[in-house]
Amino acid sequence: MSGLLENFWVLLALKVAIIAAVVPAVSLVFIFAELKISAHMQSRIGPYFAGGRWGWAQPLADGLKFIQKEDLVPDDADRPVFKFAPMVVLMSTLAVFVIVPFSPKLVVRDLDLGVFYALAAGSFGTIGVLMAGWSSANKYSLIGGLRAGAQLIAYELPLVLAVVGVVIQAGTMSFNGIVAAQAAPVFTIGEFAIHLPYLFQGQVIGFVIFIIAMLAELNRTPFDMPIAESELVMGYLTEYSGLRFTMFFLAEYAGMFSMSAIAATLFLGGWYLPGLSSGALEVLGPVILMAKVSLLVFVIIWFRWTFPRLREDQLQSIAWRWLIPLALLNIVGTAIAKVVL
Amino acid sequence: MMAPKIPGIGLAKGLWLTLKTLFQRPPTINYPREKETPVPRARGVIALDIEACTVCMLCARECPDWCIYIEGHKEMQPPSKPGGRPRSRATLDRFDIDYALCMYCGICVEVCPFDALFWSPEYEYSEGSISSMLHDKERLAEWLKTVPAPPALEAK
Amino acid sequence: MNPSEAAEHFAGLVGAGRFSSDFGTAKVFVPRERWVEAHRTLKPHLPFFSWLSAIDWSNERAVGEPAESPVEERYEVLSRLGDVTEGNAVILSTDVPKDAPSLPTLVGVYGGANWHERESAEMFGIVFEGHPNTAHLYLPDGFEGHPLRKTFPLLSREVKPWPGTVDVEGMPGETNTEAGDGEPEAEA
Amino acid sequence: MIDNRLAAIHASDVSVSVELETPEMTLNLGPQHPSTHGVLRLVAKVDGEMITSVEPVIGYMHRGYEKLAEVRTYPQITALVNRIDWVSGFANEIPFMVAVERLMGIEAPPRAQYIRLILTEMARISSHLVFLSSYPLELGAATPLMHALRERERVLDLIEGVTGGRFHPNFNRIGGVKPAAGGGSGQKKVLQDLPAGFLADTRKAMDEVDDVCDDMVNLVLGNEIFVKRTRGVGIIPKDRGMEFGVSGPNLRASGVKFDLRKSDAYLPYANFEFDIPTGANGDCLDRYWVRMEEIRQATRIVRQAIDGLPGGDLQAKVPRIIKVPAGEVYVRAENPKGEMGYHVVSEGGRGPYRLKIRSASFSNISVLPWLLVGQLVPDIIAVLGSLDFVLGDVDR
Repeated sequence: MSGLLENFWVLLALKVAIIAAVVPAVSLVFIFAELKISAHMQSRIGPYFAGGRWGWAQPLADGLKFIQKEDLVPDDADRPVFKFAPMVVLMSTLAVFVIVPFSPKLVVRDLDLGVFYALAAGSFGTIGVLMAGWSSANKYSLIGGLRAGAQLIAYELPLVLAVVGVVIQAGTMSFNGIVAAQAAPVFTIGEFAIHLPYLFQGQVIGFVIFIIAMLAELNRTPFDMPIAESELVMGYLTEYSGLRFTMFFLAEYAGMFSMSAIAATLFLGGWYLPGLSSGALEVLGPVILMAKVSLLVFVIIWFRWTFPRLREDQLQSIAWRWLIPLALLNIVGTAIAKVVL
Repeated sequence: MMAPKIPGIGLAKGLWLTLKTLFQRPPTINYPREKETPVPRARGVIALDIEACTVCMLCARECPDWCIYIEGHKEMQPPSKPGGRPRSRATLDRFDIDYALCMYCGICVEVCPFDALFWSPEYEYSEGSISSMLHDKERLAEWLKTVPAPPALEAK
Repeated sequence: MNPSEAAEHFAGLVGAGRFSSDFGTAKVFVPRERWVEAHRTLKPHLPFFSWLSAIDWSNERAVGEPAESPVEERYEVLSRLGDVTEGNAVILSTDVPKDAPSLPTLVGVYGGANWHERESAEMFGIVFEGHPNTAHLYLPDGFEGHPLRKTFPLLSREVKPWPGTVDVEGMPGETNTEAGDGEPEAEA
Repeated sequence: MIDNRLAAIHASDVSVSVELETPEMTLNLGPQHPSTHGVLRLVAKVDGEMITSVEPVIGYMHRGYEKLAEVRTYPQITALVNRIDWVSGFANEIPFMVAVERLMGIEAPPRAQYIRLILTEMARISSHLVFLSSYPLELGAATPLMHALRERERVLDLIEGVTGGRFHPNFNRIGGVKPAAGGGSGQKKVLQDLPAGFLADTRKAMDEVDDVCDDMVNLVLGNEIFVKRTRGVGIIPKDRGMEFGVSGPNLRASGVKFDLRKSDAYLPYANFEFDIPTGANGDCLDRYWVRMEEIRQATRIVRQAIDGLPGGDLQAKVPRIIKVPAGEVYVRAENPKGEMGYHVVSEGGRGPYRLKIRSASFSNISVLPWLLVGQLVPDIIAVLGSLDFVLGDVDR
């Protein structure tokens, strides 16, 4: 038995299976959280009846409803592309979880170039969105898809540049390495070692830029122009129904999960919490990470239900005029600090 | 005009407001499990007092939508005093209101000279088909017991 | 200015002889030839274009009550102009004959006349010469007739009998006398 | 002219490339579209996301009220007119009532006029609250909708308590307000004066409406993203607006200090103190701000009217069968959407010979083909929403 577990392929398959089961389940929880939080922010109650108390089964009921629905494909659609697009989007978000460390050992594959991999895999989803927008044979979808493409170009750069500061500070691109670097004491006062995540080690600008760029990457308000219910009638999602729509929907929340996990790992210390032994971290690591992720997800939901939407050209101007110069300054500043200190 | 002084302060104020609301009790009512009592004057459904109606047709004539259908006949009634003349009295055969046509203006209630029509605030009588929105005189008479007392008036 | 002063003042400006201010509504009658010119004259004084519409004066009527005394058969086109300082306003009125219902367009003077003229054109069948867009505004393409003409019947009132006719069956030997006189039949 | 505006916008906006040649695409918005408030259709020609021409198609909700009025009596028309702009049903009844009263030479008693005025201002509040809440929704913020509608519900409840209808009060009668109606308990006729507690509840509701205006400042008007989306977008110059008959808050946002409540004495507004808020630029932001200020002015008027509410009759002496002397009258009123007026032509019968309904939204959106050229697709929604129209008011 233990011999089997040590086999690389068996272990990998097991880990992938866990990811494939846990991520959609967590996404459902986030969907429910969004339903409830948005409702209470608007003086409503939100889901109430499904599943008995608090309507906890509402996301499941929605999912079941979507699965029962007819899978409509428009007549003029580019059928293979149309059908394949939701899978591309869902796969790209799931692929990010390969490198997210839930605890020192609980990680599918700790790549040396983890940061690069995560950002590359995450932005791959935009190709799926472009495919969906193009293949739907719908002008609204097309505009939505193209807006998503434009957004990718605008926001991928600040996203990557924001991370560079952390990478410089940690001296590694491995996710577990970055967490370990944050676990190292910053300084000691007498017997007490002070541990700080990178957010409090001078990466505030990097963190803010990362969060803004992340919202744009996830197409969440205030940057949800590719979807824009009130003008593009859900943009690239307009023609999707049934299971394929569910995949997009799940991918949106899985994307929130994955991007928040990256942000939590890079800036908030990941699975690490000061004062716990390495054994305890092994067990509590996933809980600690999930708590940090939940906090970020709450912020994303909070923004969505407070802010209006920007315009595409305004988003571009924010990205190019503000975020990229700021991110570059952040890199220079971090590099100087690294050399001097 | 309302230009915020510090960049981002406007965003923060909005976030604070939504966060505050998150922890307030929503003012919603859990319909259909709980129900609000409609105001006494609410124009929900028209109730008919069959006994008071004299088939004068005023309501049907004044109705802007022509949605009231009335038929009646005359009947001899025994004299009210012994030895008096027998009286003829108009009796209602049909009094239908087509609620699929009605626009709830209340003109019929107002013009009725014999106080046979009343507004009731009941509102739960939607139907699956348009044809069943036609209420006959028995159904209209049933609404009579839901007619509330008029509200007290504001002192002048 | 009160309405009668306004009517007189603006009639003087456009050189119109006929004006009225009954019921507080200033109205100036302009000959058809001077319709556009009158508006151009008034535009500096009354820059606000409120509405334009028409009245079908007709003796042959498919809707409403029959005429008590015959009216002069014509279309009367009305346009309402106002200012936005003191609230002065005036209705300009011109008569268009029924056999040649046409009038030059006001779009060149008041851009807002565009939709109002389209509405009047389809509802009354008045041709506004030089109008840039003659497509129907409200009615579906291919709709026949001009609904606001008095000769155009209202279908919903044609197909359904009035439910208000008195339908109380008389007693044997008694004639039903009170057919539809509007008076309530009280208990004896 | 269009080319000039396009060129100006190309030059001013760095993010739009001019050199790239793209074929025009026709983008059809509506008649079923979340942002058209019903069934408005816009056929837009777009170059990328830039609009080169737009043609509004209306008439999907045309109910032919002007024709229907010709076969109805004056009391029956009351029920029709409050369905024109259903967001402020009560306000629609007023100019029609005043028009008929002027023709008949009667005037409503003071108490009835005050009740009319209070309910009109409450209709204005509820209408503007719908705008304050639904406009951010069109720009992607869903939360203000629920916050403002929560308070609107209080106002509607109060209107319902008096009139019996939330949206279609049908409470005005020629010569006053509804004096009596059959109302149960064997009583012959029940007086329809203000119900007990109305004045106190209204005072409280007005405070809450003012509070929600402050919330809207925090949530919407002070929000940098909202300001960025609306400032300088959809500017209606004064002259252009007047020429197209744009009226009400839309015209005041362009800097025209004109309010029919001040100039036309159709209700006793002269007895109250209130300001006319005017904008400076005539853009979407000004239109939002002007409406918010109008709510505050309306609560001010309502408070004063409650304090000064006179006693007396609810209705003047009117004949039982209403026949209106021959004549023509046009009465306009400052409705929440703008100038609403009725041109009543009577031949002396029980119903009008012709009723011309001047609705505000019709003229307000007639400026769209001019206004939208050169804007971006997201701005169609921003501009459209800021004009605050109701399709029932456009199509009648």
